[in-house]
Amino acid sequence: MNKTQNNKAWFLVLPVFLLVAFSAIIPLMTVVNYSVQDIFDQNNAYFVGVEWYREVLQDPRLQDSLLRQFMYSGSVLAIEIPLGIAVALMMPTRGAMASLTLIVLAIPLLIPWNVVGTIWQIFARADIGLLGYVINGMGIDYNYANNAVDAWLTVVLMDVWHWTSLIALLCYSGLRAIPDAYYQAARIDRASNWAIFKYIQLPKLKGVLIIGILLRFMDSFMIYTEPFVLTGGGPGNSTTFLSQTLTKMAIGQFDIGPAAAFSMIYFLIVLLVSWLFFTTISQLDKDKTKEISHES
Amino acid sequence: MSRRKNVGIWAYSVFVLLPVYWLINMSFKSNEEILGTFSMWPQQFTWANYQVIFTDPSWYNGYFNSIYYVVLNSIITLLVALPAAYAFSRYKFVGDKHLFFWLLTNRMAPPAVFLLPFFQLYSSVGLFDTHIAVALAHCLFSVPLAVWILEGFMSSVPREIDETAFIDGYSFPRFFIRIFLPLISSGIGVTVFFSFMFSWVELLLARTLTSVEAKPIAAIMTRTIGASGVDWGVLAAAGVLTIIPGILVIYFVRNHVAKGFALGRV
Amino acid sequence: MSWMAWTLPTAVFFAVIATILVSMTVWEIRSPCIERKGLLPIATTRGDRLFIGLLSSAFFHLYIVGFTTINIWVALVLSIIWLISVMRWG
Amino acid sequence: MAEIRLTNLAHSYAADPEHTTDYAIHEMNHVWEQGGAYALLGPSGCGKSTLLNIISGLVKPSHGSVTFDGVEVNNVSTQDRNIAQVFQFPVIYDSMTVYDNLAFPLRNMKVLESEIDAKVREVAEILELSSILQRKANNLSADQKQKISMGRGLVRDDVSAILFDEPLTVIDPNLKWKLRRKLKQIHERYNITMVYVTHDQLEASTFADKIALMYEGKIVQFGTPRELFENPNHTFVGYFIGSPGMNLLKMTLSEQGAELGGITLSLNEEQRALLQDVGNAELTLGIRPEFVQLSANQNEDSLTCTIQHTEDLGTYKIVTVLLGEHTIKIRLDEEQQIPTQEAYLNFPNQWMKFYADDYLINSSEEDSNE
Amino acid sequence: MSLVLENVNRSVDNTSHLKDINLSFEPGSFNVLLGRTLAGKTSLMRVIAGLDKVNSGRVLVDGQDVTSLSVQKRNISMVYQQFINYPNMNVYDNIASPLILAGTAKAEIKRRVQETAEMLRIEPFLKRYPLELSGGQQQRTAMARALVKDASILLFDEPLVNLDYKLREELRQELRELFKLRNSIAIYATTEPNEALALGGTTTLLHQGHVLQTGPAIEQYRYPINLDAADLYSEPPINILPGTISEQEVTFDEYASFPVAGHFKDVPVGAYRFGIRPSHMSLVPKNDDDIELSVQVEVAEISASETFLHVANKHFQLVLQLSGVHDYRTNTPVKIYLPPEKLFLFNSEGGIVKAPYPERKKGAQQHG
Repeated sequence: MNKTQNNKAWFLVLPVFLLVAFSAIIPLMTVVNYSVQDIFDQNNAYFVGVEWYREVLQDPRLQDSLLRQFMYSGSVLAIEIPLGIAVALMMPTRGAMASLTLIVLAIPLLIPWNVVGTIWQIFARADIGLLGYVINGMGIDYNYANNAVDAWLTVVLMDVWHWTSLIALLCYSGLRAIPDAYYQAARIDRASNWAIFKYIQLPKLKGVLIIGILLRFMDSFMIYTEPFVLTGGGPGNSTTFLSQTLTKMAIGQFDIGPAAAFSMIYFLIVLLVSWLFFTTISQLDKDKTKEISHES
Repeated sequence: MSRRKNVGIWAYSVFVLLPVYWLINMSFKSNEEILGTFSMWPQQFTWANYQVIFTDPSWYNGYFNSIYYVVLNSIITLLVALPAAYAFSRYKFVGDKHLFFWLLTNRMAPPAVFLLPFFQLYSSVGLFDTHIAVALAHCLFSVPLAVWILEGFMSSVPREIDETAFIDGYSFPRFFIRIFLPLISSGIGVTVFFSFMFSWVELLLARTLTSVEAKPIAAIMTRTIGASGVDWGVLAAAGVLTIIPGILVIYFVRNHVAKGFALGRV
Repeated sequence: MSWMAWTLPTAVFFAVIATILVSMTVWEIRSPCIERKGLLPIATTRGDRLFIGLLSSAFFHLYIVGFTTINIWVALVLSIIWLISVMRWG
Repeated sequence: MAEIRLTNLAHSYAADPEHTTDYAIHEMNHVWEQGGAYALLGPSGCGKSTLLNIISGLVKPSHGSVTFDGVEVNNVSTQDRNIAQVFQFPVIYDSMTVYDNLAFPLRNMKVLESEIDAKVREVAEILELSSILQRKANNLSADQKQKISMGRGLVRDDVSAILFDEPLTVIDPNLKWKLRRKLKQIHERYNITMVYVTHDQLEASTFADKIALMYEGKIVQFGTPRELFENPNHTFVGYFIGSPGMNLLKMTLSEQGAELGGITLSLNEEQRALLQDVGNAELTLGIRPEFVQLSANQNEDSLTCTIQHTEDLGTYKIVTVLLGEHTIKIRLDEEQQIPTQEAYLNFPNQWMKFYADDYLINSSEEDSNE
Repeated sequence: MSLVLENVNRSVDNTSHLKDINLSFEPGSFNVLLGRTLAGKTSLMRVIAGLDKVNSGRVLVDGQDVTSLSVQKRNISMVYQQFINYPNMNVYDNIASPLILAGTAKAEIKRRVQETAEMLRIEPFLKRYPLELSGGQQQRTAMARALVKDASILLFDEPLVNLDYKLREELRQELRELFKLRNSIAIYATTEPNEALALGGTTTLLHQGHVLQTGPAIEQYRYPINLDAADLYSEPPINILPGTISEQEVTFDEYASFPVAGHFKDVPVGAYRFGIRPSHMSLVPKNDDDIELSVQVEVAEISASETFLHVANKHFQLVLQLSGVHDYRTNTPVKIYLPPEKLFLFNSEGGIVKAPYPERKKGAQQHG
């Protein structure tokens, strides 16, 4: 679509700009201010330059939780993306069953995050939880409260339970948008199901998958509530992720300066990843409009 | 092939529903039963846990608080996102792409980064512990997504419809309400779904910005950990009650969801 | 505003950023920019190049501060040179 | 390579069709011979795409059978029918190169890579795609994409028929004739049965040796372009073929001849005999605008009319005249002069067609088999 | 009500869409804009409607400068190529909407909607929604909405292009009658010369953003101002053969020559381009002077009563438009005949030198 140049459109955007600026820019500036000072209370703050940044970057605790964070985001993505695609492919396409499946799949998305934590806290406990009880019943020693590996697995399983639906629903709507002619042509060309998936469905899912990966990466990167409720970050620090470390630092220990510096680094990483995804998406959009303009 | 598909989707549905079932199961048991015997369904069925919640104002007010700020957030989100999305979908203007990107980065920003300044910001303008504070804070995350979703839907409406309306003599507001909004009703449904979803499930900000008056249900649930240990039954009942509004919302927008989850960008 | 804990360096920093944004806007209104492809692998506008320049400078600073003992002013000067070259040839 | 035979074929999209209006395809028998180039022509909604999809197996007919070379294929899947189909909007696998797109059906059939290469290059040569074989298929223009869709059908040696479903809809007008020519050349070269669905008579008559004209779920006429033009056996054929369509005048029979609302047209013996035993059927006289003779001078059997309007289209003229209460269109050559007010019409006997309840009354056996 | 465009220029992102357009439209006139895709027809209409801004120049309605007036205030109607209706309103409300906005009385609205719907033969569908209608009915609804409000300027941007050809034929005829009855300025854009010729009215030829020629279509068909104009009026395109004129002879490369006669007599010697309309060549000589050319058939396209014969030899490619059905297989050798008296003569820049029609009627305006 060719849009018209009109700078008056800014007036339409202004409410959003002001609203978001209020909630985003002022806090961001504050974080920057904190990150260069040593703050004891309102009236006792000393300028320390980039000292906190140096300290934070060299702090092994933070390096560990950053590493843990990447491992966590990586593993949930590695499970949720293929699983979500598979679920989307299996979903019925029409009728009452389609609606029902849709509602069932969406349930985990609409449960408050701490309730998600609670559900799994109960579900996975060895004494009163179905999952824990069954696993222990099978003779496997499982206790997410004591064993780091168990805790880690439980957190990942919880995330898969919680978020695979998002990927599945995204892919489902992406699949629905493929015109029938493609499937018909493939049948005529004698394509196998695998070939249909590889050459028709997957390429058409590229757009929604990028959005899905972006959302999932970001949300898992800032995950806080669910593991906090489930494991409280333990045992040890095995399930302590970035947001938890940060919150502990800022509110628990009131180390505002380092917390702010750390926030800035966190924010820059998020900015970089967002930009990479955004560029990819708009590049895809551009290809698509090119395609359309050819056809018209 | 089709059978294998069905088995797969049934299996996955069971995986999704089982933990929820367990929660429901527990909500109908007494604490003694929960801790005492392991059973797949309540042996001594009881409503007692729900009674606790429905008779204690500090419990049920938590629900009202949550619903109040969630609705407030959805309304504010729609009101500001609709005109902005229209601008992005129809016009080119200085800085449009960068503004759009900047909006999206806010959706991606971790709440933990903003926690402390938020607390101080809303305290300093006297909004601490109000519903509007939570709603506004959640807008930081729901508005960018709403603009994005709506922009996708609006771009699929041909610009010629706008022009025809202007040629017919519609003023902009009248056109927008009478003609344009009905055309993107799916998009609005999906936007409401997403802003509801985010605001309803978020806890970190909601808890930080409230203390008594506007405390969300999710935060009140932490009370079940008392001196005598965790009150599992009430916790489960409270959890079950938080799931219901979500199911209602998804039921109402289910027909738009297939289209909408692609965020108008397939 | 006292809770925002302003310091002179951060005030200067934000003032510089704000000035750059305002002047970029004025520039854009005066002579709209056309997307072009330079040394960077994708077609960019002026605003894109500014963003790329600033973000990469930020990461460069983090590297210098966290993992070397080089003076931060050196990093700043290098970043400004980098920023200008990205704007010019990117 | 196959002869496609439709026997007592009917189709309804409704589960339990009750009325005839529930049927998208009314019961029909039809044969597409091996190696023929056919068009299925008709206005939108006449059932032509449904019929095409029944042949390719994408739609299962509610009644009757489809046979390929005498073998019933009703229950054979699309994959196993050895059919190629080109859709209205080009379907290409856009993550692949042009080469891989063309090779795709062969690779699915596990053909040797060396054979694939030879075949792909041969087809690419014919379709003039050789220079872009290594390009990604998604950034091509619509006509190139459509050529790829066709090419995927052509690479297969086993294909029994190629079906085209309005393949030129998205093609730029000035490229259309180039692709039409390509199609025709391909048909002449490969001797494959081809069925081409379209609503455009130009496309149909250019491509096909024989046209099946569909109207409301029925094939109303099957014949060469010339037969459809000169001897339409249904008023709809007369109306639909030709631009402008046939002049259709309601008439009744009287002692003097044909009564055309106040004007009497004398008929010869043969015509009278023909019209004798039609009973109560509604009669229509049809004559093509190209065959009406217009002159400034009265002559034997001529009818007086008033000139209403003249359109000079450069290469030809269309004159609208009023004959009694009927409006008649006449098509004249560029050079022909047009009388100013009063004018005289002649309907040559051989071009007058009579229809009883919209169906042609055949003058003799040989005419109908022309 | 008159409409005048003065030196209108419009460009987007440095590509020019309209170049120095000067046009005036008479009150109550019917006008056709003829040009290829992207020739600037739509841009011109959008400027007249006020949907797009001009970079320079003025738009005057009744002498009043309306260049910066908003769309709502211009009293125009427009019909697009796509079927544009309000999907959430039924057909009645769609047609009534401009009247409701203008504050017309209820009874009057009812009467006018009925009347317009009858005129366009959509009154059985008034209660239906646009998306439940066929393409033709949808476009009729859009036209009804445009016609109901008695706008002073009616803009039709290729309204029939997305319809089946038979429907197109019928609607075109109806439109011609509809326009006759109105005193508004009607402007109709099309890519098809036949449509321009059939509709009549004043035709403006647009090519690459500028006006080539204005006048009655049939005049432009006979006296095109240059090659582009001649080409726009041929469907299939006009055939071009390069050649030279000497003292005695006209020569096409080495393959054909004929004595200088007829309308070539007073032409200075030199190299020219000769144009011949596809309909003017034949398979049998009509005249002794006709030039005989040996060619091979590339393809024969048959359209009911006509055949388009594409032929070629090693020097050229030509298209013939023949009446009747002529079915030839590819590569059949044939002889074709080209009457010299029907040749257009263009100079090397493409400007017209001689047209094959005896006298030039007055009134056809010229543009550079």
